[in-house]
Amino acid sequence: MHPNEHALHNPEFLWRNPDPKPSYDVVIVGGGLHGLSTAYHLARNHGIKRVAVVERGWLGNGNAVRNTTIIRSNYLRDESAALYEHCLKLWEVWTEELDYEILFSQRGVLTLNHNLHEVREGHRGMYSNQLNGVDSEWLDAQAVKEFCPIVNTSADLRYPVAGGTLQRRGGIARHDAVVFALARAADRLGVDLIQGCEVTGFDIQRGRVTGLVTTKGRIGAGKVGLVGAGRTPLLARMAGIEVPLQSAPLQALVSDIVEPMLPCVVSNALHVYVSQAHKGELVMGAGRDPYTSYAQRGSFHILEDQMAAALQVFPIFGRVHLLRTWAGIVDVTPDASPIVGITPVEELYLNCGWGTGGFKATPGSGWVFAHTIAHGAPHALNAAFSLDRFETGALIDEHGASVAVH
Amino acid sequence: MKRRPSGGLLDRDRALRFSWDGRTLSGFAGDTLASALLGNNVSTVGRSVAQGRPRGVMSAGLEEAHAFAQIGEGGATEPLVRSTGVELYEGLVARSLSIRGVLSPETDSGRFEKRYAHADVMVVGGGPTGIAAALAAGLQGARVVIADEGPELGGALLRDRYLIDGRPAAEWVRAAGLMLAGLPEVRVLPRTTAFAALDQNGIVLAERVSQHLPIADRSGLADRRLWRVRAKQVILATGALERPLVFPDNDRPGIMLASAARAYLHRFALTPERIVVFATNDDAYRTVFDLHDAGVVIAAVLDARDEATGGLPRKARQAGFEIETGAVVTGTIGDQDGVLQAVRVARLAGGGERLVPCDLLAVSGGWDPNLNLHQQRRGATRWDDRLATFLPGAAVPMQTIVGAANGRYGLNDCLVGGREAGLAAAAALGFAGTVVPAPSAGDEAEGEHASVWHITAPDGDESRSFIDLHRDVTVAGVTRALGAGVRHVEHVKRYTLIGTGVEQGRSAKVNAGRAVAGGIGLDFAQVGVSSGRPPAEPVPFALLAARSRGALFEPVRTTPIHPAHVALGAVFEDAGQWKRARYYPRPGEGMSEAVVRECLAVRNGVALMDASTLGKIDVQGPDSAKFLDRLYTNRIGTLKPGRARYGLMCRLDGVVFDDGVVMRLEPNRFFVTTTTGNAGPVMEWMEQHLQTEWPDLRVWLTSVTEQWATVPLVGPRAREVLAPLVVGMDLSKEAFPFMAVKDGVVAGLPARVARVSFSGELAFEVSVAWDQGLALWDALLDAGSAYAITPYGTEALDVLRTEKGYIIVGQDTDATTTPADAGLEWMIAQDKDFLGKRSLERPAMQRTDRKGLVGILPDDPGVVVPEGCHLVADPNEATPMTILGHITSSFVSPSIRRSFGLAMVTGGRARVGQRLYAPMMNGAPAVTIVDPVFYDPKGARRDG
Amino acid sequence: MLLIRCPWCGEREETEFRYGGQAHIATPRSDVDDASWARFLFHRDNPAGPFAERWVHIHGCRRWFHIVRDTLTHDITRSYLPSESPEDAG
Amino acid sequence: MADSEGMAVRLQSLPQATQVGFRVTLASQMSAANALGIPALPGVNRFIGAGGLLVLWLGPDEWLLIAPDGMVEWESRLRNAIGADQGAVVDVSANRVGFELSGPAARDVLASCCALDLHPRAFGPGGCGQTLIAKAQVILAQTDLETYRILVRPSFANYVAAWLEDGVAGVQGHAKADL
Ligand SMILES: Cc1cc2nc3c(=O)[nH]c(=O)nc-3n(C[C@H](O)[C@H](O)[C@H](O)COP(=O)(O)OP(=O)(O)OC[C@H]3O[C@@H](n4cnc5c(N)ncnc54)[C@H](O)[C@@H]3O)c2cc1C
Ligand SMILES: NC(=O)c1ccc[n+]([C@@H]2O[C@H](COP(=O)([O-])OP(=O)(O)OC[C@H]3O[C@@H](n4cnc5c(N)ncnc54)[C@H](O)[C@@H]3O)[C@@H](O)[C@H]2O)c1
Ligand SMILES: Cc1cc2nc3c(=O)[nH]c(=O)nc-3n(C[C@H](O)[C@H](O)[C@H](O)COP(=O)(O)O)c2cc1C
Ligand SMILES: [Zn+2]
Repeated sequence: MHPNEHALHNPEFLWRNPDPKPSYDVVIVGGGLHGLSTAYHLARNHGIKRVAVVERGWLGNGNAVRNTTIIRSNYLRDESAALYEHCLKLWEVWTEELDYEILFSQRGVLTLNHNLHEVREGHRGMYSNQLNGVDSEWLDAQAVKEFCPIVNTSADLRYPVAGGTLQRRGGIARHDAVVFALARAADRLGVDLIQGCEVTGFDIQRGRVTGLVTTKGRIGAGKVGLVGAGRTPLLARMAGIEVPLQSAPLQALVSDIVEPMLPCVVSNALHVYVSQAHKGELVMGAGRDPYTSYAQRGSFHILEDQMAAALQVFPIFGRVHLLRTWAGIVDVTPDASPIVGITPVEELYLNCGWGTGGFKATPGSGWVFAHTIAHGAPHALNAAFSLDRFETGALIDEHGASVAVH
Repeated sequence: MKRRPSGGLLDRDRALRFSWDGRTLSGFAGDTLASALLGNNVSTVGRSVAQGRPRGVMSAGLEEAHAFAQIGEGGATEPLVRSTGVELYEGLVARSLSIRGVLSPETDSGRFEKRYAHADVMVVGGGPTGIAAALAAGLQGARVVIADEGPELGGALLRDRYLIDGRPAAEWVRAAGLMLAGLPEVRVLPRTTAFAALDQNGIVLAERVSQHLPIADRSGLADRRLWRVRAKQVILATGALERPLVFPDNDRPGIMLASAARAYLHRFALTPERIVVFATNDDAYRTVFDLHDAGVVIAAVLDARDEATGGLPRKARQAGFEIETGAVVTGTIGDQDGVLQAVRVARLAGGGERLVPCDLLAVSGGWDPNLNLHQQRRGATRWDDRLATFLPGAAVPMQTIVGAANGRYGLNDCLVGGREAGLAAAAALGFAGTVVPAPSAGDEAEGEHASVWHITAPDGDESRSFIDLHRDVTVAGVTRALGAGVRHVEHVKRYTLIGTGVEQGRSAKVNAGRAVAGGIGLDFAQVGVSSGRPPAEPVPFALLAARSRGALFEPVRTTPIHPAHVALGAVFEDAGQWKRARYYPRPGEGMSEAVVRECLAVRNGVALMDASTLGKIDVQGPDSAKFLDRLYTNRIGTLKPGRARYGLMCRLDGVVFDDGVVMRLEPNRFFVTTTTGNAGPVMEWMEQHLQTEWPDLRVWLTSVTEQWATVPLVGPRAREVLAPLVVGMDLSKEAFPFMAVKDGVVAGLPARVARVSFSGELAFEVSVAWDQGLALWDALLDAGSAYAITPYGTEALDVLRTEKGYIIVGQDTDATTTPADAGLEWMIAQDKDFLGKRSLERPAMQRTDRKGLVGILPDDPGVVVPEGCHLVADPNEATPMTILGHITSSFVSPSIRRSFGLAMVTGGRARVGQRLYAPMMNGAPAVTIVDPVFYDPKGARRDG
Repeated sequence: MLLIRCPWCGEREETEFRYGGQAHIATPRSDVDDASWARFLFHRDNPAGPFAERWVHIHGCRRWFHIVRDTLTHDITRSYLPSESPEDAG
Repeated sequence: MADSEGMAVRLQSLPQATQVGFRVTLASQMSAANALGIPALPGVNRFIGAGGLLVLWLGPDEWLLIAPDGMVEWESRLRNAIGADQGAVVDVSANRVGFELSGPAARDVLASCCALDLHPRAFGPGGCGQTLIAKAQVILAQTDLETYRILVRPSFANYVAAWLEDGVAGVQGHAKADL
C-alpha cells in the first residue's frame, strides 16, 4: 500500500466531544483499546445505553498507540487459547463490523526456535494449539527460509534457526485505526467519550461503588470498570484494592520505510520481534525493563541488544535507520496472564494485566468484560482469569508464550 | 542555483565526481550532496510521497524535510539519508527515492564500532555557544567532550558574516578550535550527532568516521562509531532550527529557508539570480544583505509583521532596500517541471495580488530551539510570545540549555551564555582553573517575531498548503481531522501522519500545532506540539548493534574438554551459552544409531561424558547446614561428611526451581551442584537470601563452576577402569558406596570423586581442576580402551535418565510444577520450613487433579510419540478437545527395546493403566500410562 | 539506561546490576493466611514517585543494596545498605 | 592466543597462577592481612601488590589472592589465619585466566568494550574492579600507567580475547568488519 494512503481511510467523522453527564449506568475508566472495546460491547451486546469512557489524556494515549500490533492466538494454556482465539475470530470480522478499515492483515506470525529446548517447547505449544482449535504449524529451517526469505538460516550463527512455529492466521492491524474505529463505533452507539478527564478518587459506600471523582467533577456511576493498563496500580489503590501487578516500561521502535519484505517474526531466545507496518516501516520490540516506572521510556542497552539480535536473524537490516523509539507502561502479572473479573468492591470491575500482549486481545477483552459488568459475574471465557487466583495459587502461567513480549 | 567562481568553504582543487540517478555529476570537496546537486542545477531531488509533487532542497542542515536520498552501493546501500548531511566524496553513488528505501541483500563490509566515554562536561553543538562553553570548561581542567554534527566547528557562524571581537567570526572559531585541540582533557568530535539523551546524563553519539572519505581510503577504518558518553554535566548548545511558512504551493523546488540561502552562499558559493525574501522575523534580513552583496537581485522583501522595528530591518531600510511590511506570499508559480518561477504577493490586510518573478524564495517563519534531546529527558517546554516559539521550561538535573537552543538569538548572548554555562558546569564539579575573557560581538536589537505561520489560500483551497513536506500533509488535511472531532495534536498526528516521517516533524510540528489551535479556536500555548523521542537523527540499526555481531555477538562457552569432543566428531547442542556434546556419531551413524550405541555402552560396559558445565558452589561456614536446609525441600543437615544427597529447590511460589547433588565435604563445608542452566541463578538465589533475609547466618559462598571439570565414568566396568588410576582410594562398594564422596588423586591429578549417578548405572563422577579436565578425559579414555570405553553425549544421557524416571527441570517440569507434581513428594521434608513451602499449602497446589509425572508406553513400540504432544481420552472429540496432559520426554529405549517416555497428566499416577491418545495432524497414537521408572526400579545397578 | 551507585563500588552502568523489586518487604511467618501470603508473594506498591527498591551489583561486588528512585523521572536520590532504612540514609 | 603486536598496544595471555579466594568477617581481616604480610587488606576498588603477591578487593568481605603458580599452600595458610568460623577460603586457581593489555592505547581498547571510567582521575594504577567486557564479567586491575590485567572465567576467555583483539585492531586502524 502507498505509505500515506491509510491516512485517507480515516473517515470524515469520528466522535462527539461531550461534557460528562452527572451520572451513567456504567463508567469505564481508561480510554485505551480495552476500555473502548468494553464500552462498545456494553452498548452493542448488552444494550446498555448510558455508558461513558473517561480518559485522563487523549483516547489511546497509553499502550494503545504504543504497541507493535502483533495479533495471534497461539497461547499454551487451554484457558488462554480459548480466550485469545475468541479474540482472533472477532478480529477476522471486525473491519466489517466496525465499518472501518483497520487494516487487519493475516500475514502470519512466525516464532523462531533456536535450540533443542525451544524446539521442544515450540512443538508443545503447537500440539496444544491444534487440539484447542488454534491453527499452528511447524516449519523447519528450510521452510522458514521459504516463508520469509530474508531470515538468515545459516548454520554458522551463534543461535542458528532450527525451525519455528507459524500461525498463519496471525498478523497485524493498524493500531491507530483500531482506536479510531472503536471510538467511532462506541460514539455512534451513544457512548460518551470524555477525554482529558482523570479519575482521582472513587465514591465507595458500604462496599459498593457509586461514583467517581474526576478532574471534570464528580460522575455518578451504577457500575465502574477499571481498564487503566499500566496505571491500574494507581487506580486500584484509590479504590482500596490491591492488585498483583508491576508497572514497567516496554519499548518499541520503528525504522524509516522500506520496501515490503516481512511477515511477523519473533525470536524468544534472541529477545526480538519484528514486523512491518502497512506504510513500510519496520516495527520492532524486545524485552521490557525490569523496574517499576511510569516514565514511558526504556533503557538504551535494550535497544542495542535487540539490534544485535535482529541483525543475527536479518543481516539485511544493517543500514535501515532507526527512526523513532518510545515506550509504554505495561501492567505485568506474576503469571503473564490478564485479570478480568470482579473485585472486593461491589459493582467495581477490573480488567488489567494484559501486560506486554493485550493488543491482540482488544476485541475479546471488551467482549468478556462487558459481559462481566452487565451480569455482575464473569463469562466462561474469563472465569479463570480472576483476581483471587493469586491467593489460591491457580495461576495461568504464560511466561513461555510471552518470553519475548508481543 | 549557480556556482560562483570563488568563495565558499570549498576546496576548489579537489573536484569530485558522483553519480545521481545514474548521471555522473561533479562537485567539490566541502560540498554536501545537496549543495552539489544544486550546483549542478538539479533543483528537483525527489517526488512527494502522496501526491508525487516535485520537491527540492529546502534547507542546508537538520531542518531538511524532503531531500532524502539513497546512497552507496551493494551491501553498503543506505536508504533515506538526508542529503544536506552527506559530505560529497569521490565516487559517491546516490539515488533519489521512490518513496521507500530498497535494501541490498549483499554483505555489508562497513564496520560500526562503539566507544564508551566519560566526561565532566558534555557539550552538544559546536556553534558559538558550544565552543564558548567547551572552552570555558576545558580551561578549568574539566574533562570535556564537544560534538557537532557538522564536519567542522562553527555552527551558524559558518553560514553568516558575524564579527567577534571585531574580526570575522571564522578567525575566532579557528583560534578557539586550536585552543580546544591543545587541551589534553578535551575531546572534539566533529561529524558527530548526539541522538539520544538517557537517564543520569547518558548521551549517545553517532560519529561518521570515514563516511566522507572516498571508498578506497576507508579500509581499516570504522564507517561510524557509536559513543556512549556518561557526563556529570550536559550543556545543550544545539542551536535553533528555522521554521518554514505555510501558503499555497509552498513546496516547490526553489523555495528554501532564509538561513539556508545564506549557507548555500557562504559555505557552498551557490547563488540564485533573483530572490524574494519572505519573513516574520529579523534574522532573514541577513539573507537580503548577504545575497545582495553577492550580486543577487533582491526582487522583494516581504515582512509579515505590521512593522519591522528591529536593528536589521532598520539597517536594510537605511541601505535602501524596499521592505514591504504586512506583505505575504499567497502562492507560487512553477515552470513545466514545477520549479519555482514566480511568487504571488499580497498584503495581509487584503487587496490585489502581484506576481514577482524569482528563482529562489527564501522564507523564515521564525526559529524553534532545537530541544529534541531535552524532550527525550522529558524536559518541559513553555511557549514564548515574543519569540513565538517553545523555549525550555524547567531544567533537567545536571543539564543546561544555552544559546539559540535557549531562545537567545544574539551572538553576544550566545558567546556569553555559553561561556557562563561552561564555567558553571566546571565549578559545580569543583574545577577552578584559567578563566579567559569572554569574546564579544555587537548584537542587533531584535524585533518581535510575528506569530504569522499560515497564509490562507485566496481561493480557499488549502490542499496545496503543506505543513509536513515529508508526509505530504496540508492545512486541508488538518482541517479534515478537526472536522472529524479530533482535538489533540497527538490525534492529529495520527490521523494525518504529520511528523511521522524521517525528519520527525522538526519543521512541521509547530505549524501543525498552530493549525490545530487556529482550527478549534484554542490558545496555541495550550495545544502544544507532539512529542519528541529518540533518536534526534535517524541512525542505522548496524550502528546500535556495533561490534556485537558474528563471533562477538555472544560468548560460546566451552569446557576444557571441548577439543576432545571436536576431535571425536561430536555433534553439539546449545545449552544456554554452552556447547555440549550431544552425541558422537561414528562413520555411517546417524543420531539414533549413535545414541543406542552410547546407551548400551553405559548399561553394559563403560562410558564417560563431559559434565563440566554443571554449576558448582562451594558453601562454607558454621551455619552452612542450617542454610542449605532452608533452601532445599529435603533435609541436608543430616548428611554426614563424605556423603552426598540429591536435593531439590523451589521458588517462593512453590514451583520447582532446580535440582542437584549436595556433598558434605567437611562438617562446615558443602559442595553444591546445580543444573547447567541454573548455575548463575542458584548462586544468586543463595547469595540473595544470605544477604537480605538471613544476614545473621555465617555462611560464605564461592562459585567454583569453572574451578572444576567433571567427568562421570559410568557403567558396570567403571570401577575396573578407574582402579588403576587411583592411589590409596578404595573403590569397593563397601568402602565407597553410592552417594559417597572422596578427595584423592586420579591419574596423577588432585581429584574429587563422587558416587553419583544420573543414568542409574554404577558411576564415579571425577572432578579435577578445570585446566586439567582434558588430561583427565584422556587418561580415562586411555585406561578404558581395553574395555571399549565410549564417550556419550547429552542425548544418550537423556534416554538413560528417562529410563530411570529422573526428571530434567525445565523439560519435564515447567513454571507450574510442584515437587509433588514431579513425583518428588518424598523429597519434601515435613519437619522443617524451606523456601516455597508455604506456597505449597495453597488450595490450588493441593488439588488432586493437578498434573503429575507418569510414564508412557506407546501401543506401537516402534513409534516415538513426539515430545510436546498432548494427551486426550477421546481422540475423536471435536476441537477444542479436553486436554489431559502432554509428553515431556520421549525416546526409544535400547534397554527395554521399545519406545517410551514421560508425561505430565492430570491426576498423575492415578491414571496408571489408562489408555490415552496423542492426536496430531497425521494420526492419534495410543499410549498406556505407566509408572515412570522403566529400568532397574530398585536401583541395584546404581548401587553396585 | 540508569547509572546506579553501588554503595560499595560507586557509579556503574545499569547493565552491571540486577533488579530486585520493592525494598523493605518483610517475609511473613509461614502460618499467615493465604491472602497475606499472596500479598507477600505478588503485591508490590508501584507508586508514581519515589520508590525504595533493591538492586544487586551482580557483575561487580555481588552485594544487594537499596536505592530510592523516582518512578516518574528515574532520578535516583539515595543509595544505601540493606541494614539502613530509607529515611536515615544520606 | 597470539600476541597482538602493534604500534600502541599489546595483548598477551598471563601465565598460570595460584589463586585463592577468601571471604572474611571484619574481625579476621587483620589476621588475613598479617598472614599476607600487608598492613591491611586493600579497600574498595583497589589491589595491593607485595612480595610477589597480589591481593585484590572483590567485595566488602571478599578478596582474591594471586600468588605464583604452585603456591597452593596459601589456601591453608589463609584458612589458618582467618579461622574456620570467620570466613571461607577457596582455591580458585583454575577458575579464571588472565590477560595483560598494555601500551599507550590500552585504555582506548578497553573503552571499546568496557563502560568503566578508567581515566587516571577515576581509576589509575592500583585500581581494581569487577565489571563487564561486552557481556562477560571480568576483574580488571591496572598495574601501571599503561597496563591492565583482565581476569576472566576460562569459558569466556575466547570471547573476551576476541573483543580485546577487535578493539586493538580498531585503534590500530586495521579493523575488519567480519560479521
Ligand atoms: C511497546 C509495546 C509493544 C506491545 N506490543 C504488543 C503486541 O505486539 N501485541 C499485543 O497483543 N500487545 C502488545 N502490547 C500490549 C498492548 O499494547 C496492551 O496490552 C494493551 O494496549 C493494553 O490495553 P489498552 O489499550 O486498554 O491500554 P492503554 O491504552 O494503556 O489504556 C489505558 C488507559 O487508561 C487511562 N487511564 C489510566 N489511569 C486513568 C485515570 N486515573 N483516569 C482516567 N483514565 C486513566 C490511560 O490514560 C490510558 O489511555 C504492547 C505494549 C507495548 C507498550
Ligand atoms: N537572530 C536570530 O533570529 C537568530 C536565530 C537563530 C540563531 N541565530 C544565530 O545562530 C547562532 C546560534 O549559536 P548556537 O551556538 O547557539 O547555535 P548554532 O546553530 O550556531 O550551533 C548549533 C550547532 O549544534 C549542532 N547540533 C544541533 N543538534 C545537534 C546534535 N543533536 N548533535 C550534534 N550537533 C548538533 C548543529 O549542527 C550546529 O552546528 C548565533 O550566531 C545566533 O546569533 C540567530
Ligand atoms: C505500529 C506502529 C507504527 C509506527 N510507525 C511510526 C512511523 O512510521 N513514524 C513515526 O514517527 N512514528 C511511528 N510510530 C510511533 C509513534 O509516532 C509514537 O512514537 C508512539 O505512538 C508513542 O507515542 P509517543 O512517542 O508520543 O510517546 C509507530 C508506532 C506504532 C505502534
Ligand atoms: Zn558493587
